[in-house]
Amino acid sequence: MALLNFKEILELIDRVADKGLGAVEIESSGFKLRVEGKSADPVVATYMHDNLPRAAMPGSAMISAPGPGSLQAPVPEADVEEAGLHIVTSPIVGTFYRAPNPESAPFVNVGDRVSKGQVICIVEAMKLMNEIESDIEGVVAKVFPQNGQPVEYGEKLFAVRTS
Amino acid sequence: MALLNFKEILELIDRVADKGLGAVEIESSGFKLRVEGKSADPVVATYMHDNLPRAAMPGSAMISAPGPGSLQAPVPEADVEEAGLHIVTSPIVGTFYRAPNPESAPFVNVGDRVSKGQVICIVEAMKLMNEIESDIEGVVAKVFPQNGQPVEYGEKLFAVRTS
Amino acid sequence: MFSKILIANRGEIALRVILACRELGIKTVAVHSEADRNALHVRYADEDVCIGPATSKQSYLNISSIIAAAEITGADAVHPGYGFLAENDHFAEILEECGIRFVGPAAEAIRLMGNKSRARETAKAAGVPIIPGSDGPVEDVDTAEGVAREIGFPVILKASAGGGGRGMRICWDEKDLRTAYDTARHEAERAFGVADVYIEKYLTNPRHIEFQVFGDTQGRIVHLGERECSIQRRHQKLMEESPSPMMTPELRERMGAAAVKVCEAVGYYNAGTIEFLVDGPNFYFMEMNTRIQVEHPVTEEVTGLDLVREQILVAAGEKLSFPKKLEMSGHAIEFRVNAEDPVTFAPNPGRITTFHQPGGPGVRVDTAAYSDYVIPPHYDSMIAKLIVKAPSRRDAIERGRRALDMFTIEGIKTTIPLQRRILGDPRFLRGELSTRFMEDLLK
Amino acid sequence: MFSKILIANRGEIALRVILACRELGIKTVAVHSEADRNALHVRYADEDVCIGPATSKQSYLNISSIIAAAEITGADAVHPGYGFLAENDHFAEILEECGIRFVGPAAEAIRLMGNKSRARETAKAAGVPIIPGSDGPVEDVDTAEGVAREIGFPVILKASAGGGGRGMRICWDEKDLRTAYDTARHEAERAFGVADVYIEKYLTNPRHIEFQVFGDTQGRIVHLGERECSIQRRHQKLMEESPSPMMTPELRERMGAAAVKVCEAVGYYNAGTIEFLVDGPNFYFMEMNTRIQVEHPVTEEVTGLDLVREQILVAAGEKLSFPKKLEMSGHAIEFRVNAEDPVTFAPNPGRITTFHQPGGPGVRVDTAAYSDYVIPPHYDSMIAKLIVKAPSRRDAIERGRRALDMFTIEGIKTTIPLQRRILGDPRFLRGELSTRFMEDLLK
Repeated sequence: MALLNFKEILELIDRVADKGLGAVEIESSGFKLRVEGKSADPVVATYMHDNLPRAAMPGSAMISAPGPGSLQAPVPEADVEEAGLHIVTSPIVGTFYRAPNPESAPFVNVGDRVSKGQVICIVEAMKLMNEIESDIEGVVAKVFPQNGQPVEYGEKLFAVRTS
Repeated sequence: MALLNFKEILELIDRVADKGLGAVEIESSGFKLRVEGKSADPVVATYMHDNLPRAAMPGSAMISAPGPGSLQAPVPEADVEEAGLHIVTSPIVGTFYRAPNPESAPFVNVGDRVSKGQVICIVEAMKLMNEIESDIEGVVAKVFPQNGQPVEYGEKLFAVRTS
Repeated sequence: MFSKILIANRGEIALRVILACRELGIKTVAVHSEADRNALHVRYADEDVCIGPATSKQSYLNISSIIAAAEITGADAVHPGYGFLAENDHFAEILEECGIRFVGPAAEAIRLMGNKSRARETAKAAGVPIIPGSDGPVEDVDTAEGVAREIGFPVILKASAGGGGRGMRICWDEKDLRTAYDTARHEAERAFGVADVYIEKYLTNPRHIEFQVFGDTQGRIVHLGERECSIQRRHQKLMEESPSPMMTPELRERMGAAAVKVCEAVGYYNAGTIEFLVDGPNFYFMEMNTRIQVEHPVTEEVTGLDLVREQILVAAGEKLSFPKKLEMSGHAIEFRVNAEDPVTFAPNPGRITTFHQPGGPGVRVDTAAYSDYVIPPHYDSMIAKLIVKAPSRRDAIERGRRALDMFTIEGIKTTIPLQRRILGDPRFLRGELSTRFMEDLLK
Repeated sequence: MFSKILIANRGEIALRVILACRELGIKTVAVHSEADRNALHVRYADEDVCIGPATSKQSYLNISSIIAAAEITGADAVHPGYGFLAENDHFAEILEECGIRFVGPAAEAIRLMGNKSRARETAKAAGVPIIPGSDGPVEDVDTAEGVAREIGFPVILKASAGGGGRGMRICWDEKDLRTAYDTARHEAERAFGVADVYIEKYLTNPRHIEFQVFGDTQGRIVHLGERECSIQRRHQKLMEESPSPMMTPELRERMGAAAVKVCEAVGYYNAGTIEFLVDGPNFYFMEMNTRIQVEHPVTEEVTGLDLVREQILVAAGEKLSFPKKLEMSGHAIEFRVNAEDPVTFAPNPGRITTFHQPGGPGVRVDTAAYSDYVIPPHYDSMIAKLIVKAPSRRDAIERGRRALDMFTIEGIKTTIPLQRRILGDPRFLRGELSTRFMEDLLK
C-alpha cells in the first residue's frame, strides 16, 4: 500500500469516531482514503501527500505550462525544499530592485550575511519605493528575480541560509 | 485483490457499523472500496475492482438509486455472485410470461430441472411470442421478473444451479 | 398532444429531444445499448430501456427492440433523432401500424425523398435543376461506366439510401470507377443495409448550401433560409453557418422556392433539408434529408424557433406555429466538436478528464459529454456542438474564436484546434468557401 | 481602443470580462488571491498576478496591489466587475491619476450616486420620487430614532456605501432600532470600509424593479428597460427577469424617464442601474448601482446587446452602439446558483464532484465552476448564473424548469431545489411578486 497499512487505517477510523470528527481524507498519488464521521458535511482534516494539485484542471495546466504572459516565477520547486534555506517572499506586488538607485551597489549579494530587519531590496509600487527587510538572520544563498523584474505577492525574492 | 483481503474488508465494514460512522472510502489504482454507515443514502457496500467507468456520474446515480420510472431490475447484486449459479438473461425487449397462455401452468418452477434448449418462458414483443430457451442444464433456483412484467435486453430472467 | 415519447437515439440529439419534451410537459423514454448505461440521455429521461449490446445493429438499429420498448413503456410517439433509423421508411411504417406516431415525415415521403436516386427523379420532375447523372441506381459497373462516359469524368458514386459520406467515392477516370464501385456498394450495405449506388457528375469546386424546410399536415410548407455547409472533411461537415456569406436575397428566393417545390411534389411534412450544390451562378438539387439535421441549431439561432419542439407539435397534428415570412436576424456558426485527432482525423474515444464549456452572450453548447464521461468507441465521434450567434458574421467569428479558446476538453483529442485554424484562415474570413476548402487548407 | 485590460475581480464576472475582451482583441490580466490560483479567470487571462492572501481585504480589495499589478503588466484600463472595488470612487480616482482608465463611470458620479444617501438627495433634487427617510447618514442612534418617529415605523437602516444586503436592518419599533443601529454600522464598516448608515420608511410589500441605464461620454444616456428583482432572500436576489410581469408600457415610460433624469443630473456615463421600489401605483427611487450588475444577462437576452463589450467601448470614448429606441423581444429569467443549503441557506463551500450544465436553445450559463473545482470559503457563494430566454414568460418558465432539472451539480448543495420550487409556485406563475415573496413561500 502506498501510504498506510491496514492497522493504520483502522487506527484512523477509531480516531475519527472517538474524536467525533467530520471526516478525514488522505490523498497521495494513486491512493486515497476518506473516513467520514457521524456528522457528514465538510472535511475537517485533509492531508495531501504531494505538492501538486491533483486533478485540479486549470491548476495543473498553469503549473506545468505557464501561459506566455504568465508572471509565475519559473523557480524549480526543489530549491525551496533544500534544508536550512529560508525563503523571503514579496509582501507586495511591484517591481523588484536590488539597489536604491541605478548607480548604487546592490543592497545584498549572494554570500553576504544579513541580519533580521536589514533592508535587502526595494519593491516599487505606485511610484513608491518599498524597502523590503529580511525577516531572518543568515547568509544570502540565492536571489530569485532579476533586477527590474515585476514580482507578484508571495513571489520568492531571496533564499537565506540560516544554518 | 489489489489492496485488502476479504477479511480485512469485513473488518472495515464492522468498524464502520460499530462506530456509527458516515462512510469509509479507500481508493488505490484500480481499486476502490467505499463503506457507508447506516445513516446516509442507499449503497451499503460498493466494491469496484475492474475497468468499468469509475466515478461515472450518471452511472453511480443510476445504480444506487434507479429513477422512479426506471426499468432497472432491482436485483441485489449479491445473488449474481453466488457460486454455481448461471443466469439466463433476456435476449430481447418485451413482456415476460411464465406460461404459454393465462390458463396454463408455468413452463418451469423453482426446483425444476431444465435441459439445454428447453423453453422456459416467453417474451412478447410486437405481438410476437418469443420462446426463450434455457442455455444450460440445471435446476431453476430463482425466477427474477414477475409474470407479465416488462423486461429489458440483458435483464435477468432465471438463475439456474448447475452444480 | 402526446403523453410519452420514446427517443430512438443517443448522445446530444437524444438530450435535445428530451429537453424539448420537458418544455412541452411530455414524458420521455430513453433506449440505450449496454455501452450507454452511463449516458446522460438515460439519466435525464423519465424511463429507460436497455435494447441490446453495444453494436448499433443490435441496439439503435434494432427496429423490433425499439418498438417493443415503446410498447412496454406505453409511448405514443417515437422521435428518431438523426442517423440510425431516422431515414428508415420501414421503421416509420411499422410504428404507424403499431399505432405509435413517428415524429417525422410520412413513410412514403421518406421512401421517395430519403432515397437519393429517387429524390433526384422527383426534383427533376418538379422542374428543379439536378446534377447530370444516372437515372436511379446503376445495376453494374459497366452501366456505371457508360453513364460516366456520357456525362464525363470526374464523377461521384453515392449510396442511394445514404448520407454522411458513407458509400461515397469520387472517380477521376475509368480505373477509379472500376475499383470504387464495389467498395462503395460494400460500404453502403454496411452503413444502410442497402447496397444501391447511383452516379453523378462531380463538381470540383462547388459550395454546399442547404435549405431548412418545414411542413405541417395541413399542407403548409415553408423554408427557413439556408445553411452554408461547405466546410467538410471526407464529406463530413465540420462547421456550418447561417446565412451563407455568398447568399443574395434574390438567390435565396430562387433556391428557397425550388426547395419548397420539391417538398410540395411529395406532400412533405415535418422537418427536412434540401441540399444543393452551388457552382458559380447555378444551383443543383443534390439530395434531401428527411429528418432534423445535426446543424439545426444555426437555423434556430437566426430564426428564434425551436425546431425540435415544432417537429413534435407538427407530428401531433398542429399547424406550423410561425408566420410565412419569418424575420431572421444575426449570424450563427456551429462547430462540431469531434473526439478526433485534429491532424490525422483518427477517432479518439476514451475518458474525458476535464470538460469546461464556454458561456456568456450568444454561446450555446449542445452536448451529452461531461468530466469523467467515457466516449464509447462504437458510435459517432461527435461529442459536442458549439453554436455562437452575433449581430454580424465578423462578430460571430470573433465570438466563435473566444468560445473555442475557452472550451476546455482534456483527456481526449478534439477537432477544436482545427476549427481555430479555420477561423484564422483569410479565405474563410472573406467567405470564400467551397467543398474543397478543407483540402486546400490542409495542403 | 485599449490594448490590455486588468480585471480587478474573480469568478464568473472576471470570465465574463475576459470573453468580452477576447472578442474585441484586447489582452487581459487576471489578478488573484492565493486561494484562487486554480481559478478559471487565471487560466483564461493572458497574464496573471497574485495580489495577496485569501482575505478579500488583502487581495481583491487591496487598491495599491491592484494598481501595482496594472503598472507592472502595462494595462491601460481596469474593469472592476461587480462587488469588491466596483463602487469605490477612491479606486476610480487613483486609477485615472495613474493614467489607467477605469471601465465605469467618473469617480465623481460614483461618489454622488454610489453613496446611497447622497443619491437619494440627487434623485429628490431631480424631481424623482424617493422613499421618505433621513437626509443623508444619521449621526447617532438618537437622530435615527427621531427620523423613524417622524416617518413612522417600520423603517430600514441601510449602509450609505452599500449594496447586496450588507449593513441593512429592518426595524419594527424603537427597540429594534436601538439594537440594529450598531450592528448595521459594524456590518457596513466590515463590508465597505465605511460605517455610515441612513434610514428610510420600510415598505412591507413592494416590488423591486430596476432599470438598466447606459451612457456614453458624449452625453447620451438611455435606459434598456427593467428587470424584476423582487425574489430575494435576506435582501439577496435569487432570480431576476425581464420584462417584469407587472409592467405596462406607460409605467415603463414613466419609470425609464425618471431613471434617465437621475443619470442626467450627474452627467452619468457607462453602465448603471436605477433601483426602484414599486408600491401599488407609486414608484420610488431607492438607489443607484454605478457598475455592471450580476443580473445584466437578462437585459442582454431581451435586447441582444453585449453590455460588457459596450462598457469597454464607452470607456474607450466611443459612442453608444445602439439606437435610442431599442427593439426588445422575448422574456428572460436568470437563476443565481449559489453554493448554499437550499433549506438553511448556510453557505456550502467545498469540492464540486460533478458539474454538467444544460444546453439547447435559449439557455445560457455563465460560470467559473467545473468538475473538481473547490469553492473557496472566502468569497461570495454564487457559483453559476443560469439564464433562459423564450418568446413568452410562460415558455421561459418551462425552459427554466427543464434547464434547472438538467443542471447537475454534485458534491455541494445549491439553491437549485429552491428555484425549482419557486417555478412551481402559483403566485410566481401568475406574476404576483413582491419582496415578501420568499418569506411567504417559506412560511
